[in-house]
Amino acid sequence: MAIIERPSTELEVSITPSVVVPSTTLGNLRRPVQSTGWKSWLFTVDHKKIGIMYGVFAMIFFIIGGVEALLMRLQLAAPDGKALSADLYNQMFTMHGTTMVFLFAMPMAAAFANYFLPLQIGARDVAFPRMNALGLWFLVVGGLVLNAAWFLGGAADGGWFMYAPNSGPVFSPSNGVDFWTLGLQIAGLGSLIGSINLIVTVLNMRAPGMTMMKLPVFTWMILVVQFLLVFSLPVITVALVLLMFQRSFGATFFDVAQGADPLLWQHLFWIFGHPEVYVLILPAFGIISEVLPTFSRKPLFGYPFVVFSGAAIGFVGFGVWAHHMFAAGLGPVSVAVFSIATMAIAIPTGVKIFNWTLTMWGGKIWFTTAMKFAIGLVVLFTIGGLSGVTHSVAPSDTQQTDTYYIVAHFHYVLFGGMVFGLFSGFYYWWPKMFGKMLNERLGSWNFWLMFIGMNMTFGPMHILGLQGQPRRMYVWTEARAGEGFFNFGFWNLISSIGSFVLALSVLLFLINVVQTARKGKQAPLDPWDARTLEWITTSPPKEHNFDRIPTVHHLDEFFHRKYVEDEATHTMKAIATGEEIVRNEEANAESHIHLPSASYWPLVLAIGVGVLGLGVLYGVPIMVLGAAIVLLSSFGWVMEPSVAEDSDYDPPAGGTSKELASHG
Amino acid sequence: MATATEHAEHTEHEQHGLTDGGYIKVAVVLAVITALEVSTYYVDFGPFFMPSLMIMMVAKFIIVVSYFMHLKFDNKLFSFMFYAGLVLALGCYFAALATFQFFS
Amino acid sequence: MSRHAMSARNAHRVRALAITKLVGASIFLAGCAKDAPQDVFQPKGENAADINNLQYMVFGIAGVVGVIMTVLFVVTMTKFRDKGQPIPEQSHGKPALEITLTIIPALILSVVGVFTFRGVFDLAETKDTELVINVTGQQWWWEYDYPVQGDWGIDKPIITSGQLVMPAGTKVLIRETSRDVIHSYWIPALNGKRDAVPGRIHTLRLHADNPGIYAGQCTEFCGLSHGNMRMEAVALSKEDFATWVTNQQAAYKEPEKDSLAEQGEAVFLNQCVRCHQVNGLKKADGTAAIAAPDENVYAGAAPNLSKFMSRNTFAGATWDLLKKDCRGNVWDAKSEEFGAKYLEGVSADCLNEVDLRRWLRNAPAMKPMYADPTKLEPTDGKYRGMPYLALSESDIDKLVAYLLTLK
Amino acid sequence: MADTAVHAAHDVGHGAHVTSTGLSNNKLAMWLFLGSECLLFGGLISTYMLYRGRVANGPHPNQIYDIPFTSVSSFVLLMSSLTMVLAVSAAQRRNDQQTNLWLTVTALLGATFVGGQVYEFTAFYREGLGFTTSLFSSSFYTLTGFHGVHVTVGVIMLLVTRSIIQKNRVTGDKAESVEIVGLYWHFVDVVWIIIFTLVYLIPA
Ligand code: HEA
Ligand code: HEA
Ligand code: HEC
Ligand code: CUA
Ligand SMILES: [Cu+2]
Repeated sequence: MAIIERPSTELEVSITPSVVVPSTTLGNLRRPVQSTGWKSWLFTVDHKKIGIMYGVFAMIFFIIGGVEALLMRLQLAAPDGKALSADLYNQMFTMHGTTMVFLFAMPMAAAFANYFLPLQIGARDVAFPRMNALGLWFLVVGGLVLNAAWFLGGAADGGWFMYAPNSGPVFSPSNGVDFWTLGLQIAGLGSLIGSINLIVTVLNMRAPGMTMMKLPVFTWMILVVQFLLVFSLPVITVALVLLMFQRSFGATFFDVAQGADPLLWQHLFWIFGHPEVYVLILPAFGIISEVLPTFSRKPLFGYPFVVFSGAAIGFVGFGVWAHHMFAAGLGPVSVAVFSIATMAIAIPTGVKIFNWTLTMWGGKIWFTTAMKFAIGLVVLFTIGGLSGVTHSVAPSDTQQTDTYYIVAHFHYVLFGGMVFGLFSGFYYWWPKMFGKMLNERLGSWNFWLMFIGMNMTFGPMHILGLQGQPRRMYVWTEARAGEGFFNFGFWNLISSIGSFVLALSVLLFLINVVQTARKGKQAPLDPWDARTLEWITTSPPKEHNFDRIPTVHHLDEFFHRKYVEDEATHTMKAIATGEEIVRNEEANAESHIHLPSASYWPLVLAIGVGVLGLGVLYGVPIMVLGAAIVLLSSFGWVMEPSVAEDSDYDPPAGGTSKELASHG
Repeated sequence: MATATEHAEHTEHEQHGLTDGGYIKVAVVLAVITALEVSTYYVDFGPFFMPSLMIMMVAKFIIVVSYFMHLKFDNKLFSFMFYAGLVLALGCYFAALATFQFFS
Repeated sequence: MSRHAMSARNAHRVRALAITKLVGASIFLAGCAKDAPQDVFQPKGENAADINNLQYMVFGIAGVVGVIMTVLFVVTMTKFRDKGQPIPEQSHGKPALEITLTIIPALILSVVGVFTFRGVFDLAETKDTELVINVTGQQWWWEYDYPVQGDWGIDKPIITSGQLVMPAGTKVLIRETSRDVIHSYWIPALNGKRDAVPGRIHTLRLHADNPGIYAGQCTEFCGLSHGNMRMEAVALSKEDFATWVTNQQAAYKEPEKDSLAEQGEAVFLNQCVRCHQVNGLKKADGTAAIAAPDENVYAGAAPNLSKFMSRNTFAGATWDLLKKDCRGNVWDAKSEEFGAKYLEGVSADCLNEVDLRRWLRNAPAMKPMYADPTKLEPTDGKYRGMPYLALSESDIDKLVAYLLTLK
Repeated sequence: MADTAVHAAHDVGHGAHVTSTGLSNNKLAMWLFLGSECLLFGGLISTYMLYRGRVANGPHPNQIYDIPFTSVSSFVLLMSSLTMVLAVSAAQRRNDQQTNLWLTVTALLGATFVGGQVYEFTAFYREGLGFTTSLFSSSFYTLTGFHGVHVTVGVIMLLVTRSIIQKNRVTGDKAESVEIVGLYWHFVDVVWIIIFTLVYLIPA
């Protein structure tokens, strides 16, 4: 509950002198204070630690989702594949899609958002630190519930959009779909909390001088994404609730015998689902909007246009969902309207592509690994976007929908777009987050293998789809494969080989990470000659982010502290190094810094919600137990003292040895 | 510690809204509209039935949101957040229902 | 205008043409896979051709834009790589250029939009329909039901499965629905796909220019055996179609006395008829044997087998009823000869006995279905699909002989 | 959006306490949440609207609604908005006693409404309208049930707020805490205004 998270002004508190500030919750629990060891992670409210945990979680699920994909590619490498049974295959693509979208892509974006958004706006933390932790733990619990199904009778098997009535109890008799609805509801709750938190953070916690039109583009894109989430998550929540009520309590929502209309589910899903794809891509757009200028040594071309087009994509994104239903029988009027609306969305997206290209145009391009990935995004996303435009022509989409041509489209935008953007972010921000440089040589291998593997895997799917191979088929047959250059056999094989090239590239990245952690070299403070606020501090940043909250005068503040324009020649002249600037900030550190204290309750509350959810499946006693934990921890949350006791610190805070006093 | 501008903002905020008497008047208006709404159940309004009900519903909605929830007096950012949600909800769900031939 | 300017113009045009040709050629190549029966670039009828025109337009535009963008990327990257030049001016953009670059795609897309708009409404037109066929999807096969239409000699409803037989050169209207989950009907050569949604009836126009067999596949994920749910549209000349109709309505031919087939009929009556209808088949007591699949099958239907051997694939058009060489005879037949070959149906020599026997021996092992008796709780004990019937090999011999008489 | 940013008012040392927009974090968060709730209830209401006439079994909506009864409970909820706003106004005058009085009255009115709903549900159930009876019944109970849960949560929030004011344990701005609970409360009322018209007054 947001009521008592943080005093908005100290003014009010001091007016009521008789405030009793409690120091314990529930009689004897104080706020945890550990700053090392596993407890310092589990109970943390530090946005940077939370960001890293999001990242680790997402990476694990990227590998899980990836291995699921590899199994599918094994099955499809040849006709009448025998690697997986029909049942397993169906679970595989359902969980692959679900995992990649909800447990890899969104959390990885959340990792970057949590870590860098406060740094980019010059804040000490987010607006609601405990909520932030709660969002993470909801996601973790949701992810575990989703995947628990593998061990409890089989995972969900209805495809990641889980169309009714195939997802109903009759046609999906295992518990997989139940775990799926529960897991997604819990994870969704986490996202909702997280997004409200981040919006308030961006609006309210900016450093002095940081106007909205000076926000780094990454922050802007994250802001747009959070609005998309706030307004689209409730819609899928409705869908999931209806499905859960049907499966667990016998409600009739998708029971055709009662007169239900299965298209209701499709609308609810895609009203969420289309904004969701922009939720997935915009963070990557944000990342490369930082990377491209940095390595082109030029500001982003047309900053206001990029910002505005991002917002426009977000807004228009709510009006096109039915393009996923062109073949569903909506009637010509709806189809025509949504078809045109879908085309409209290519316009603001085009603006972004043009602006990135024009950012590089006239620049001084430095091909680091991060830059290569960023350029990779621009190239591959354009291909994926253009195939998207071919879908938007509704009659032509009726030939394409539910074939591999669609699978090609969305992997080009998701893998070629989003994943490349995220990898660009890894290489760009790794030195910031961990103080060590990822190896550029391995990075280059990583990039090229991924670029080639990606085109090998998903490029042939265009051909396969247009030759008529439908998606979600556990086998394909020689009989419909055709002959000659474009036959299914050859291209399916290429695609499968490509997927292993991709796996190799991911493996190289993991090796790079391990090597860097073991013996990577210390990164300079400003390795890339970067432009934005997160670099005006040490790497990794201290717990309180900035020794002195920077005052902002420019878009690309950091750059403009390092360089001034030579009036005569219009070239840039260095006046300070990044190192000097950071040292200067350290020298002028503020003396009095407040940071939020850690808390037990986010974790406990999330576990309680998980137990409550499982109660839906395993009976009322478990539900009661879960509800009890939830109630108790909400109570603990509300009653929690706003500060940890100074004496709990070791050595005690407040003295000279500990510079940080903690404050709610 | 807050600066002077901050302070001014805050006290100004306190004075927004209506007096208690004003709130009671608003409540009376709401009560009257509700009575009218209920009367449609007993009296036949003919073709005016639907439009009048809709108008009364929207009027009540706006009155509560503007006065009781202070949206009329508060910062526009709050209005943006709430009405953005409302407008998206109306747009999406109207469109979705329209594809079911709900309105024809 | 000077000659010089003109030739420069022409050169420009030539280059543009060349690019268009290049793109066109690559699309054409993609469209030219030999014998890929579900290729979306090989329309064989009016509706598909209409769609194909739109496809050419939008793929062409996307291709040209793609080429332009690629060139732009490559030039940018080579031209402006770090060659030691000074850090460039920190310019923030040129609004005029921005606006131009917004308007150009908008213009291109409005053109596409206009054609799309027209295309959508053209394809939804149903007034000029000449023949109506009801199509019902279920896990995991299609049922076709020809309502009585005197003009076509259809005096009593015809019910078949797997292969949709229709007259060529005719505007056929498909009325689709489903008995269980959502399926999608798709014959790429004849039209785009349309979902078959339970509780709703959707229409789809099919039109084939020439006689022939056109492959398709269910394209909405519909559960376990979605991958084994195919279909074919068979277009016959109008005369051949009339022959086909007559045959479908022909009376039941009792198997010869004391033949293996007659014993097969008995097995069939015993085992199969509770699900499968064979029109005109009588029980031992002389009453009509009416299938009551509702009691066994969740969707409430099993394929009507009355003229089973007049089709040449089975079980959701997934397996051939014809041996390989006989199959080629029909599938590769020239348009003019196709009808006659198709109407021959399946003869004993041509029967693909291996797969048919496999099917009778254990259908769920061949095509995954929830016929597993331990998984029937949510369906109140009803099967989905055809169950394992534990038939003896001699019963199977008899059944095969019997099925061969259903023609 | 940019113009709402207040940049001058920054106390560097306490950056976290003075917000860039000058607006309270909590209030912003609550408004965002309410914006989100619009789409939640919108979805439930649309589901109901689509399905209200689809009655394969059991009673039809027009046979079962008790308009006079629901009118009274709607009126009760409407009036609780008045008492809520009076509580906020008292809190802004820093009058704890009156604040607590109005909070209590609001919670009581809310509880009355929930009680009415429980009664209504049992009455419907006795007339043969179970949760699983028909599309109408499932969507009716889901929609009104969700709303009822929201009211119940509201009542709990009111009572908790009341008790922490009484014990003087509010960590932040007291008036603001009351105001934020109030926002939630009014929203729940506003949703009922729509439900009352669309669900009850318009015949299916
Ligand atoms: C990151 C995610 C992402 C993104 C960004 C997009 C972007 C787009 N998508 Fe995609 N889409 C998906 C993810 C995404 N999509 C997924 C996951 C599915 C499948 C879901 C499922 O079924 O499982 C899907 C499916 C999907 C469909 C449904 C297909 C079907 O099932 O039948 C459609 C139909 O219109 C569509 C269209 C578009 C369009 C028009 C864009 C546009 O935004 C693209 C705009 C970009 C460009 C056009 C390129 C750059 C622009 C220029 C260079 C300017 C000049 C261009 C022109 C003049 C044309 N997408
Ligand atoms: C972010 C989203 C995302 C990402 C990144 C991917 C990545 C990949 N996808 Fe995914 N895909 C989807 C989202 C995504 N996909 C969605 C939404 C669907 C639709 C689902 C549905 O229809 O319901 C889909 C469907 C889908 C299909 C279609 C299935 C079907 O319709 O039948 C296929 C088929 O080839 C496929 C393949 C792949 C491959 C090969 C990768 C590769 O890029 C994966 C690369 C990653 C790795 C390979 C991991 C690294 C692994 C290691 C380092 C392993 C080392 C360790 C060991 C071996 C132990 N995907
Ligand atoms: C419980 C119901 C049931 C019984 C009993 C049953 N079948 Fe089936 N049969 C089906 C169903 C359902 C299908 C469709 C399966 C599919 O294609 O997915 C089918 C398909 C077939 C087909 C393919 C039909 C086509 O047009 O594609 C044949 C042939 C067949 N069954 C023969 C038999 C014979 C012979 C028997 C008796 C020995 C029998 N079946 C018993 C339900 C049944
Ligand atoms: Cu039927 Cu897929
Ligand atoms: Cu979409």
